Amino acid sequence: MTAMAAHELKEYEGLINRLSQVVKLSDAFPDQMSDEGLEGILHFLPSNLAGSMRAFLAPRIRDVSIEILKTYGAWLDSAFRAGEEGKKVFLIPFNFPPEVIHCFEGAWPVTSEVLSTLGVASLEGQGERYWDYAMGLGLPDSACSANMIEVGSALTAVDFKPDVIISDCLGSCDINSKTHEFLARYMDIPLLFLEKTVDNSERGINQYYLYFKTLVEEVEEFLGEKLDEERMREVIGNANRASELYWELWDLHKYSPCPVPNIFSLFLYGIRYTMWGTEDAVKAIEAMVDKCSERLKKGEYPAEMEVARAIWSYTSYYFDMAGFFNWMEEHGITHLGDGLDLFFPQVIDTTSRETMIRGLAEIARNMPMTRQMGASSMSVQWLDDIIWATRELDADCVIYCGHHSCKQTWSGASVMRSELMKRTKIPTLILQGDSWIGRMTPMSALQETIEEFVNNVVKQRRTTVRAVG
Amino acid sequence: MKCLGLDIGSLFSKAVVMEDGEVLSSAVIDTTGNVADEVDSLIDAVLSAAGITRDDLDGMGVTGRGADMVELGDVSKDDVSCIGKAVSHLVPDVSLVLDMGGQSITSILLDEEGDIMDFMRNDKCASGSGKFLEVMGGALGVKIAELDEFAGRATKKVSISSQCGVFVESEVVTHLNEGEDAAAITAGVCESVAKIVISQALKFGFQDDYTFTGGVGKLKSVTDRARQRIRGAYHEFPCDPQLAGAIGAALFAEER
Amino acid sequence: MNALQCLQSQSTDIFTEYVRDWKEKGGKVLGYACVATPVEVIEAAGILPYRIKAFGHPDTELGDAYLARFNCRFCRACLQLGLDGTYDFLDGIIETNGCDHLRGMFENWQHVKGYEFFHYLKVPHFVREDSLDYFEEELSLMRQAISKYFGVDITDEALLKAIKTYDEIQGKLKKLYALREQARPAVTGAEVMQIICTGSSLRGEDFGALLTGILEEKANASVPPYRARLMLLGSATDEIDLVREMEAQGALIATDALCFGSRSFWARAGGKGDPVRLLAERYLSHLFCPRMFTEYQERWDYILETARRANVDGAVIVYNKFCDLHGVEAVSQRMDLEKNGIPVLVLEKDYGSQADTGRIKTRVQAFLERIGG
Amino acid sequence: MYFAGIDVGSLTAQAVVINDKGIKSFKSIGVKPNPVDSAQTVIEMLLSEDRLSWNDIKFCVSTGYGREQVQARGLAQDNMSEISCHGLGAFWICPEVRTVVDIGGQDAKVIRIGANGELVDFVMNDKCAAGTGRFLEVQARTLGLALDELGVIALSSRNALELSNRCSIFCETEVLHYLQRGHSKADIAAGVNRAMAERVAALVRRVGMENEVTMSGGVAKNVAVRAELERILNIKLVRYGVDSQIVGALGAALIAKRMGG
Repeated sequence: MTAMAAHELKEYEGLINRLSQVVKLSDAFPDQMSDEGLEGILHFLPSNLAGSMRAFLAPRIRDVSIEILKTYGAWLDSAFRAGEEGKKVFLIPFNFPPEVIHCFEGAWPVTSEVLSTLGVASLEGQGERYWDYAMGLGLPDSACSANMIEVGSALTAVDFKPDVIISDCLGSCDINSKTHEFLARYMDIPLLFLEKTVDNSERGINQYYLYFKTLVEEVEEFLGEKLDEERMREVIGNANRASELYWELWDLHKYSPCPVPNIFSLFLYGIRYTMWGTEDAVKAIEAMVDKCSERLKKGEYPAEMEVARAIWSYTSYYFDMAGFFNWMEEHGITHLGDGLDLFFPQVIDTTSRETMIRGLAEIARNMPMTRQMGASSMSVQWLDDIIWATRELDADCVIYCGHHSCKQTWSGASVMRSELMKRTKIPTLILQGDSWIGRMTPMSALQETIEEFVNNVVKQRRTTVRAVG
Repeated sequence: MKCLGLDIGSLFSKAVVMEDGEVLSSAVIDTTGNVADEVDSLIDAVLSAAGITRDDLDGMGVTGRGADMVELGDVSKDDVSCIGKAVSHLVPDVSLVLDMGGQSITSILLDEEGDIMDFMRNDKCASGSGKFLEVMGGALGVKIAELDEFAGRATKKVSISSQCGVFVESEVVTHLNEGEDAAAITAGVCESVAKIVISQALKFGFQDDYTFTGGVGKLKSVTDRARQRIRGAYHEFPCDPQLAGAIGAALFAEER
Repeated sequence: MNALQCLQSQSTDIFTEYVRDWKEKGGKVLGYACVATPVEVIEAAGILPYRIKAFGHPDTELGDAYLARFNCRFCRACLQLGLDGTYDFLDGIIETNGCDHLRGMFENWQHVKGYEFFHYLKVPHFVREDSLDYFEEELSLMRQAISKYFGVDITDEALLKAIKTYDEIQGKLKKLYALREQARPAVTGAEVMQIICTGSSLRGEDFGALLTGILEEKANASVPPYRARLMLLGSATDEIDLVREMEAQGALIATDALCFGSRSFWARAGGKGDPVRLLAERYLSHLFCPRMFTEYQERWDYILETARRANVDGAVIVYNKFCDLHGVEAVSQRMDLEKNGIPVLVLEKDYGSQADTGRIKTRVQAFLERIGG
Repeated sequence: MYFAGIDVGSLTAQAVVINDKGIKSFKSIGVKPNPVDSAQTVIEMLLSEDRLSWNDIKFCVSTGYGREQVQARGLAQDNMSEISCHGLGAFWICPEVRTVVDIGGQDAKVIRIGANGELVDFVMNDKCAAGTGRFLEVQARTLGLALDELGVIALSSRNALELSNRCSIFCETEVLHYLQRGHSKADIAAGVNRAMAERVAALVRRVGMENEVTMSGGVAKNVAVRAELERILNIKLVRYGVDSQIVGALGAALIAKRMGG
């Protein structure tokens, strides 16, 4: 590591430490808050945080958002208390099902990308400081910013240290796997891994199941704790309930105008990647479903009319929540969810330990990115899932965020785009922005292109399609 | 009916006066610091060229990146729709428009009715943009206007292989230092722009009747090289391709 | 024309004289891109195993239409040659999940060209009993697929013969590296890269024969005076010109840890028993590639051993822009090499681009000045 | 007995003549299309000003972009990379220096030197949005300012504008865009200088920094870039007693002395 990293960087607080302070804020919020009361609080917050809070706490979703924020708060808080409660903290990527960790008495999950995202949303200077330091270590600027923010924080700042890493991107994402190999070495903590056989044949699936079982055994060994069938049943029971709610929410997306607020896409997978399998998660998603049903009844929609129904084929942008989710909504552009919502939750058979492990393996195999980028053919599987979603939700356009470092999706984007047009006549907008670093392409520029696309291509299409019936 | 179309781009501002779909007059100036005043004189210029006054105008349409900087016109449209409009009006057979502007290369897909089906813009990387050519011209001591004629003098091929504008410039400087012929380097730069246009055209997965618009679309040293490699029937844009946006804006004004 | 000249004469053609003759004699050619592909299986089928290369090809406009500018330019250049017809002589392709860029390259290549024979060899990212078993099955499937499509019976005898052929090649290449790494080197880095690149377009039996000739010719040769002995390591590069340029500046690339270099053969020997299992173990266990996510220590030991053996004054880590695997690996390698007193120059460069040459020259010259060459 | 160093960059060319007592004289000119002409012109202008002839120069070393051609044409007996030369030059001027930030026309370098002025490590910009002298030159022209004004005027700015575009070519259009929207030249210039400093700071982080730190090359004259860099890295840049532009040529002359003396 450079002289720089050693003497300068350690003075800074790391991502997790700073975040745990921020999320505690949500406890300070009264459940019913007047706009004045809110502005009063925001006034005292640093600008980046205030901006995100404005997005989260827009009156139409405020009560749900507070519920969600409190859930995140509980999640991070438990990570901090894990030590004194004799629990081990697992650092997992977003595409590893946290309920597997929740099934263990002595373990708690902390999720890389969720931390980066919360950091970008709520910390002053967003994640850029950490990104800069990662670059300072000589890491490539073409690497995923979500991962680089994580590395920059972990290696150059004073921060909370997990006990073990699970790497779950072998086969579906090089940079994520490489980042965690790198992290494990420099944080000097064990690395457990789960390979996605890039093989959808029965043989490939069985092999994946074998790998998954081995991982579970390794976790049991690391914790000195055997999976307890009763505890599993309880956790998976919560997960199953959450899965049912997921599909209720999914169906609510089908109405036009869409009663599901744009930002719920983020809320949903934020919960999915952290608390899935806990009662808190069930409560949080229930609150989302209730809110949407209520909006459906009242026929509430933030804009005069719904002008576009967009599926975001991969990630969204997280460096300006208000400028992204809320802005689109207020312009009648519905965000029907993005690639990270496509995790196809299934109800797991809780008959026996065996059925539950098999069920968890199936869940893991269908997590976002794992399922698409880890398939026999990345572009084909990705395309199939997106086509399916566009039909299910009656989308009239697809938008690809073009997250700079995402080499797998970038190499499938042109096939996706042309095949989607050929088979469904649905147009794709390919943007070029970084999901976590605003500096790459500012939100204003992205908004400009989105409007151009909606006005020229989508509106046009909607009228003709409606005309045809 | 007489309408004026205004296109305030990142490098140039263009204006046309049209009567019933025919271009009466046109004018082009550099876009620099003081847009409001420039546009005024631009409008005067194009009106006097058409031999009419502002009172004779039945409408005015405005487009381009700088459109929001002038409180002018009855219609304001983004440049994609204006370019699409102009092409479907002047070259109705065309289904693929390759617009090469100051800031970006945009490919626009038109359906049988000439409505925009789809478009793709490459505006993240400077390579291939008018701005890029201007900067390279600076390094080579050639103005954009003279680029064509200068590249034509090339007797040998110098290939430019960097894909980042910043490095292309240092590549150009290196070639110059090694005593390469500036004309040959210029030709190489045009070739590199042509290649970007080719990939942009191929991105739509099919090639059909197409045309070039935008300032760079004027440069034969770029378009000829691109045409050799793009299958499908080429249709020449019947007037100065740089005016496409302004023409579209005028047509929109006419519609109202 | 002697053996080396004969290699050099065609070392940067894709469709070489040799391949042309082979095709005219009715021979089949199978393309592959990654050193994780056991060429022995292809050789045993009587087919020419051809490693896909681009030799620094500068054009990518066809590749760019499918892959993005954020994808590795080596992959875009190979795709270019695939789409512009240069690779039409291939009778089929073996895809591997070497890295995300490579997967993208193959998928787009197949999407446009639609080869009749396009087999996906899936390579695990770690070495363990269960992943070895899986890879062994993968090799059997590849063996079946080839024999089925090309209607040839790949017997164990044929496989063992092919393995023997490549063992001999390995032995000769190690002799060549000895000539290269010795105190008074007999071959330059550019020559070795040329030999290995061209060898990857030949039938094993013919490559072996050529190597014998080269070793005789080079036995008592010596290289021109140089300023410093360097080791070259990093991502897939077949840019012989890059190495030539460096050596023209007085750097002798005395050894390498490249996959168009020593990594393609070094540790692949020994073991016995069922040929397929043998190949599975040889290939998966010694890839020395950063795409193996748990083997850093093994890779590092290999690099240090190579550096010490060749007694180098410094190391150059070269990788293509947008290469995630080597981009991250380079940070660890740099720190560890310098910890061991070996100065490092990291060259993150645009593949096949002449644009960087001026800047690369400056950096290499400064590096030579730094290490007192 | 005299020794000379010639540094031909992409924007300017310098020559320095030294003797045992130190720097005798130096000269800087804008480059000619061909590096050999630039070298010839600058050195011969300098010689005639000093009433010296080629015979008085015992040894001459060339550096910079055109270093090889210059030597090939016999104007220099040897050539050295600008990286080593900047290190040596900076060290000679101020022996406490361990880190040299050199921003040339076409590239930016950060050079670490040891206790004897030897080259320890270095890094050169290899990213798309490179912070180079050329970048500032282009933006200054867009703002209608001279290079040195660009720094001075920025000091009066209270809110530097954020140049969001990472591509230095497109930055010019962004600058134009701000101008058209009536932002003050001071605020825009401040934004340009900050963007520049951020990019250089990233380079410094990559190679690691050791005090003292100096800046050479034309951009070192830009007070605002210096100030921004000091703020971002939280350091104090050491100032040279001499024109920061000649450091490379000076280094070359010192090597000439070592080789020929």
